[in-house]
Amino acid sequence: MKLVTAIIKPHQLDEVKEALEAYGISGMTVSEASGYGRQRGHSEVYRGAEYTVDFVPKVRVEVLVDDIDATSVADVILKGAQTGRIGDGKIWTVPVEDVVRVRTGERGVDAL
Amino acid sequence: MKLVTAIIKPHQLDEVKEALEAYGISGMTVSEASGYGRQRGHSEVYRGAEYTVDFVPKVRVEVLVDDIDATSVADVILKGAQTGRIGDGKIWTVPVEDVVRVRTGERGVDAL
Amino acid sequence: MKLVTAIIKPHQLDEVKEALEAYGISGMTVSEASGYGRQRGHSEVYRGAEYTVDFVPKVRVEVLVDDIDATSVADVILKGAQTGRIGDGKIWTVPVEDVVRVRTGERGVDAL
Amino acid sequence: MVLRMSAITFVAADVPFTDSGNTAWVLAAAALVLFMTPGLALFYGGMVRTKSVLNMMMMSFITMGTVGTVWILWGYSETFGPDVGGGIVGNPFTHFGLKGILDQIYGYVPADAAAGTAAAGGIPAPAFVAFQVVFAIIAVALVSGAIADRAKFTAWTVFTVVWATLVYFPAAHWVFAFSGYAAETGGWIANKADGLLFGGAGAYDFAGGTAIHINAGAAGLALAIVLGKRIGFAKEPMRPHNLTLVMIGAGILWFGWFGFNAGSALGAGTQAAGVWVNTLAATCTAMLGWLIVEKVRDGHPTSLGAASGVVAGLVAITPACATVSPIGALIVGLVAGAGCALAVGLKFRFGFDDSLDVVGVHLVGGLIGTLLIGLLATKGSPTGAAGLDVNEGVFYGGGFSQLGAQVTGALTVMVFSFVMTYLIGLAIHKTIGFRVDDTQESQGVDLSEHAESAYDLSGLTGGRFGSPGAVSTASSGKPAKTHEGASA
Amino acid sequence: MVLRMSAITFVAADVPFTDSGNTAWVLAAAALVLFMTPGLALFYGGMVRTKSVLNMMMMSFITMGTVGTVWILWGYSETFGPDVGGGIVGNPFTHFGLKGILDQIYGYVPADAAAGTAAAGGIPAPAFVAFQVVFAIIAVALVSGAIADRAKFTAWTVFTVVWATLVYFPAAHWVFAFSGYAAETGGWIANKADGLLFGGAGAYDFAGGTAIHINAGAAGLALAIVLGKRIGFAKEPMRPHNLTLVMIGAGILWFGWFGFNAGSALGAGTQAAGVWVNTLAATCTAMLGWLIVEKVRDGHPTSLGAASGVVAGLVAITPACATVSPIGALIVGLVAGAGCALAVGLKFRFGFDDSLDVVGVHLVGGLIGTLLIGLLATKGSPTGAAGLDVNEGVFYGGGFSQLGAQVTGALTVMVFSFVMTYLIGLAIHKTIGFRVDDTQESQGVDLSEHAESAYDLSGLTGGRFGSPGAVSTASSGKPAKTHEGASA
Amino acid sequence: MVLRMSAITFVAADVPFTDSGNTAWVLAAAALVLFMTPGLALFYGGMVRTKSVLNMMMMSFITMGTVGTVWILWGYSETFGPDVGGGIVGNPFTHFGLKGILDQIYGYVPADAAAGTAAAGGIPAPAFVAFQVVFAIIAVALVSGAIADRAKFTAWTVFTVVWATLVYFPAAHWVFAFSGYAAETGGWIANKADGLLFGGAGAYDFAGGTAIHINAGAAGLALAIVLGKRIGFAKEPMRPHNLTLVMIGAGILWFGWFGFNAGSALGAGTQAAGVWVNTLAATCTAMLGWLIVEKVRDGHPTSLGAASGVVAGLVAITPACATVSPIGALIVGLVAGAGCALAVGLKFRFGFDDSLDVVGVHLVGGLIGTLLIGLLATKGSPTGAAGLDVNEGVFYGGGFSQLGAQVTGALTVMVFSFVMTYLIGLAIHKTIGFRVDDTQESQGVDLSEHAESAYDLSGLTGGRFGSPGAVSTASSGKPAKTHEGASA
Ligand SMILES: Nc1ncnc2c1ncn2[C@@H]1O[C@H](COP(=O)(O)OP(=O)(O)O)[C@@H](O)[C@H]1O
Ligand SMILES: Nc1ncnc2c1ncn2[C@@H]1O[C@H](COP(=O)(O)OP(=O)(O)O)[C@@H](O)[C@H]1O
Ligand SMILES: Nc1ncnc2c1ncn2[C@@H]1O[C@H](COP(=O)(O)OP(=O)(O)O)[C@@H](O)[C@H]1O
Repeated sequence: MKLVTAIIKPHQLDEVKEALEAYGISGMTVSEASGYGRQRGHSEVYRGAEYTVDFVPKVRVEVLVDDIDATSVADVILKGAQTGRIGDGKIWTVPVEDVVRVRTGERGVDAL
Repeated sequence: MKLVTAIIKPHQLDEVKEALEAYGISGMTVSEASGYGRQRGHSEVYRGAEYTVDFVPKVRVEVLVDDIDATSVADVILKGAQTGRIGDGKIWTVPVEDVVRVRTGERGVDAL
Repeated sequence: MKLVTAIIKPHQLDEVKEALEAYGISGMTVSEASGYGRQRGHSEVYRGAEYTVDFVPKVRVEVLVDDIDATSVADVILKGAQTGRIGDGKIWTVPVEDVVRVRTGERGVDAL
Repeated sequence: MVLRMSAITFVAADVPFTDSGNTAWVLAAAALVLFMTPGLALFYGGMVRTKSVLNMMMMSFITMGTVGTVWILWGYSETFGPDVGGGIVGNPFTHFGLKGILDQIYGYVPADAAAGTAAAGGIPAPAFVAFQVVFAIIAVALVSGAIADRAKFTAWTVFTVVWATLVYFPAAHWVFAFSGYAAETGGWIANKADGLLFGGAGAYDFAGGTAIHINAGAAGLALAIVLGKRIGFAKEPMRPHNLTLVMIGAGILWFGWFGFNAGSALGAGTQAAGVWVNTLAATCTAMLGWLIVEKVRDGHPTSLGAASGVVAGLVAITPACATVSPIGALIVGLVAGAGCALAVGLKFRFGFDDSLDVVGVHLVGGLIGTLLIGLLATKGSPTGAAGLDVNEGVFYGGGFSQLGAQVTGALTVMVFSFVMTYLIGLAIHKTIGFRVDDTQESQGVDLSEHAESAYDLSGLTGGRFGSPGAVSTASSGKPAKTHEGASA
Repeated sequence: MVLRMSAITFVAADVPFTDSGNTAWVLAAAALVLFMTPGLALFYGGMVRTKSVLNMMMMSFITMGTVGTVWILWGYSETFGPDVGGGIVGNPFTHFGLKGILDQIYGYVPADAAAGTAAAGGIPAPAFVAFQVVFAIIAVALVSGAIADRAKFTAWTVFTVVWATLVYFPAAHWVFAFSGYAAETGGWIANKADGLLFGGAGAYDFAGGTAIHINAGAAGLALAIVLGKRIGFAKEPMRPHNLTLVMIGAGILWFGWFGFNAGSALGAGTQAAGVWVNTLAATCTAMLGWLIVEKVRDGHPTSLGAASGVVAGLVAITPACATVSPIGALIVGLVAGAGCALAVGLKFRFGFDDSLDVVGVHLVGGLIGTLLIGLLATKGSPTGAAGLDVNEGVFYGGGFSQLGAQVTGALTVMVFSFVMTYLIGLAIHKTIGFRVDDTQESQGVDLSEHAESAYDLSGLTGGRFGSPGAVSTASSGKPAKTHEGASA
Repeated sequence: MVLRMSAITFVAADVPFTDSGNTAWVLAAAALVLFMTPGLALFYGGMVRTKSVLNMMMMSFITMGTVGTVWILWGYSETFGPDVGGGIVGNPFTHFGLKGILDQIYGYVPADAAAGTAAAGGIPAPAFVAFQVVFAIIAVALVSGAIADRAKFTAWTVFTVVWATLVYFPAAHWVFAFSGYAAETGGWIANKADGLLFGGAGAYDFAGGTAIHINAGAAGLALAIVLGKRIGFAKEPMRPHNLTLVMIGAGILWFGWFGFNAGSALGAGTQAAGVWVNTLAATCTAMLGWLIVEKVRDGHPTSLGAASGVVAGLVAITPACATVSPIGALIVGLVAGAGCALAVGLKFRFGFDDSLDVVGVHLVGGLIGTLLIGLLATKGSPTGAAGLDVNEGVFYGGGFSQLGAQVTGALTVMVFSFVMTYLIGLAIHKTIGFRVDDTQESQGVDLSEHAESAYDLSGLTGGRFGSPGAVSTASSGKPAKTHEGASA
């Protein structure tokens, strides 16, 4: 099994979620993140003192998938997340040795 | 070494923590997450317009363990997190190539 | 490729970021976390009832790197994050099978 | 409470006239007291967990809606209408819908009255109605603190109407209805006269230590028992989710309370001014008293402690503000601050989940203030300074007569309120149910009772995760369940 | 609005004198109304998304700055100065900079006037100036709710000045300028006399249902159309980011509104007191009305609904508070609460993005209140109780004459406001642009317009991620762009 | 400050009488000013980082507790009691505990006094006590802004008592004690008479530009120097953690300030009303002034700038509100807004960490307002309109005499305050320590000083991570360290 992790623009989450569902993936875990990269942050000014905020709000999406789905899931996310503008983010895939569904204790592919 | 990651119900965090401690694990990292899966979200209504909140609050627990502990730690978490109701979450295990304790610079199993 | 993940003290983020930049890494993803370990939390008191807060605020830094950079990046983070006091955190490295840059669809090392 | 009057009234007239100064103060005071209930909503709302802050605030807000309506319909008449006998309760039908009082003036002095016996002068009756309705509202709203995090909103809504009618209006009649001010015969606790129950108690309660705070405190205890403890009480941490809200709420309460106490003089004169000062005095030392207890007992003075101390001091000085000296007020505050700081732990010892300490602050604080009058009442008080008689307390050589009156007033209201509230609470609980189910409680009453959540601060997309794309308007182009058309 | 006066004025004098009681109330009321605009800032601010809360609040705050300044320069004179003819508008130059009025006293009764015909007495002119400027400010600020999340701040700033001058001041003259009170000839809607446009309408609008709420509501609609919908309107969720702010805001608005309505009596007497009570009455039932609609339609009564109901009730009772009975006020509130709860959905049906429902609450609520006067006006009202004449409404057998006057007033203001605002909005939009670009809108107007973000609660290092080490003072030892030196 | 009086007093009497209208306004104004300190707590609290918001608010709250208590004990007497000689200070023992003043009436006109020389009439002494205590409280609380994020709470608590006694009460005596109003001889800055220090300055300071703002500003500077810079000052970002709190606070301050300034007329007449208008005028242009500086210098007008501009304008108009014209007030505001916006950068240049700009806003704003009186004082002001004499300023042809008086008052208070505060601060620092240690500062003073944290919004389980199961009540069934029993 694999864990596909994507760092995307918050605005694209909706599209990614729908794309994954369309593909047949119905489970995922999402969390807040901040990104640093080519996309620059912004400046804020308080009583004349300027603060540079380097990090940009991002969303992390994690999907556990069967080995054979890994590449296509990454592609599905790619399609949903792409806007073509700087800061679109990254997707990476990591090998997973074991998965358990907590409710039932099922293991492996059945647990997905 | 392995990294055991669990997505659990926030309410179970306490039990999971105690179970891990009882097992002898005394370090872990925890963060907020939102889950999407069989468990459904809820609806909110503001001035008559209804919003569906698809994601459900979850907690992510991460524990670095020695290879031989990986399965039993997953089991320990499983026991602490299980309520038997939909949305109990997932546990997965990923291989780790290197661990460093920042304070001392120790590496590998000593760093756990 | 590898994913280097570090759990560090929030106050050290700035130094870590600068150290990474100096080393030539210009992308990373950061998020909030809470840690549990040797470093103890604190107590709060509300109307005479005492609450123990076990978890300590931490920051998670994640950097995707080429295989050959993995160890040195961990070292760079180590140097930036180390204060020598309990609670400095952990760094671990996980193998990554695939990376995609969302904007361009580039894959592998080019996507870093 | 002593006869409320401004220091010296200098005009007597054959026709009732409005004293615009006294009226200006009463109108301003009424607005100040009205503001206290939103203040209470914040004070209480900040103390609960994120998942029930809206429900907590809504219990105060809906009380404004229901009790305000009921007051205009029958509450005013039940409280200040012609006594049905014995000083027990007013006739709720006489002034139903405020019938017949809109053009009345209260408290003027007919020209043939002896100069110098003047009463607080020239308040249009609706100003008095306004000032008293906001008392009724907050008295009921205070109770909600005892049942945080678990009450059914409709059950609470029903409770507010029933409790106001069966418990608050009678108690307010006993304590606030002065013979001759609005109706001829007033309540039996405030007055002393043949024909009143027990001949009347003649207790001093200037602004409502008994009718409001002991009453709400005892009711809170009863409801906390009826509803039972929250899941996880005394096991799980239930810390205040937003102390800045608590502090804003405390600030608003403090501000509004000057209307509450000094407005109770029903005029802008020496008595009102002295009451203002005493109200501040007690609050200051109560804050200090609470913080000293915390520093000694827990090691740290806290902001929740400061806010709580302020409220405890305000509660305790409420009955006493007109009949103690400024030094007396400093003492009342100190005792109340320290006493309530100690009292808020009782719930853990006795195992009742009075969630936001309505008992520890309002019942205990109300008792402290009401009873200390028996010791500290003096002619060197705002009432004495205004030239009115004061039956002095034990410490001023006045003997135990006033203390006896205070005990009578305090205990009667406490027992009456506890018993009645327990019965009303039980009746609601056994019929429509007063408590949400366990799942709803865990998930939070904001969601189950109001389909809302208080905060969405993430700033990602449209808000919290999961919101994206989730508005039900998405497919249809308009909100799925949205209302159809509008009137007018 | 009827002639504003306190119940009975008991002094007539050859020299103008100040009635300190009436003045005390007007000064307090003016402060209360001033407080409403920050309250509005919170009420509106809590309803938008995190990324535009500061901009939302700033639209209210800047209005205080610009309209307050302009009022003192020419606004007062344009509204209450000598009429230029027909009751259309005052002369903006006569009292430019408040020239010539600082020592005037309004509303006193010369000694030779017949006793009993007394008017609300003895208000120093600057107190009247104070009371009216805060009306002007909030009228303009209300409009901003229609264009949340997308307006250019400078464009809004320009708009406030132009709109106040071309729309609000004239409308306020029509409705609030009573012949003989400040200038000899007043506005054509409030008065009836030869020489006024159409002979004057003689409509009742005690505290501004037409000049303020219908005016702001119609203006909001026009601006919402000019600016167009937000990106994602009716598709993406745009839920309130902080309902505790909304509740604080509603509490402050409620509190301040007693100054708004009861202060409009310009004295502290029977009329003011009755208005106070009616204002509360309508708010209570409006909250209930809104919540009942929600319970029936959506399944849950919400806190946003309670807050909105309160505001809807306040809006509707504003014109009516002096001429309906307390029971009438309960009815006005109930109709307004339920009516506005239904009306806020209209924007989805008609597809205009009146973001915070200025139309649904202020236009609809203002119309409900203004028109219901035609049905419910009665001598059993605060005005009647104060001994003044009331032209009764349809339900009280008064026929349709007053209803006709109400319709005239309401429609004229509505049409005038919509047309004028549309033209002003368009002019600004075509020149400097009224809307930020799409990227700025997505990122949030707080950043693009103010270079700020509202919250930084993480508690990590210096705050939000990315802040660490990022202050531009880091290298140079002082903020890069910081100002140079100070004056004085 | 000129003699405070309402326009025309129409009653003279052989016995002192209460003017209920004037009293109503003073009581309301006192409540308004009291509300300012919680408002300040929010204004300051929102500006610091999450980890010290509670401590910031607590510094204001504890000041209410300590200074309120001390005022009643000896503060009133020290400020307004019989002068010990030269107009330097009152006798703190004469009215200890408010002894002997509860039934006094200030400012009435004996019947044999010449008509027309009437003073502001008929205020019960406790109303004056009430109005002045809230001034004392906020003056002290203002100072805390200079030492955000790092002060020991107990040290601050001690400081409030010592500073009030040694610095504020004397300065208030100089400026606020009018000969003949409460005691026979008043302070040397406000009055001019033989026997006063230097014969008296006769400076105008209507509501406390010198005694409050210059005083607090200079004290803030001294304390900032004593405590030293925060860790990371001018390197790490220290941005406001919650600007909505700042805006609420600014709104409350603005609202309350009408009590502060217009209440200082001690009556509800022409002077008070004119002061109200001037107070608004200056605030409006000060907001505009600050925002214009920001727009030009930084590119964006900010909400923090708007809030700061409002406060700067209020500070500057405080001394000047009664003696300048409305146009003059617009000018004072504009100068103050722009001037303070430039001045807040001084701390980076000179390297003192006046964390929340007490110097930049209160010292600079206070100086601007106090000195501009010397230029802008005119008979066309509220004081002139009330029929009282005004010594006109340079721009009105009055020459430099008033400017000289203003400079004397301003500089004396500034130097006195700086020196005294530096010594007091140092004494506390060297004994009990005024600053937390570095670890505590990094972790946040909320935790180290109060064992609390402000927010717990996550909504997960009982709150923040780590809380689950962590309540110390878990094992024992009751909170480990909880208090034992209660009193009463
Ligand atoms: N080396 C990296 N390791 C981890 N995350 C990265 C790395 N580089 C970029 N990211 C993440 O991807 C996001 C987008 O990267 P950025 O360089 O801004 O744009 P783009 O991917 O379009 O070139 C960043 O905000 C960050 O969260
Ligand atoms: N494929 C997946 N990848 C990542 N996380 C998942 C996946 N499926 C489920 N989850 C996580 O597990 C949680 C529980 O899953 P859910 O389907 O609701 O219940 P259950 O596991 O009991 O069947 C989800 O909220 C989500 O956080
Ligand atoms: N076994 C573990 N798995 C995951 N994270 C851990 C583990 N042990 C420690 N951590 C993380 O490292 C942080 C620091 O650990 P701690 O034991 O407090 O100090 P130190 O690393 O200096 O000995 C913890 O707060 C936690 O976030």
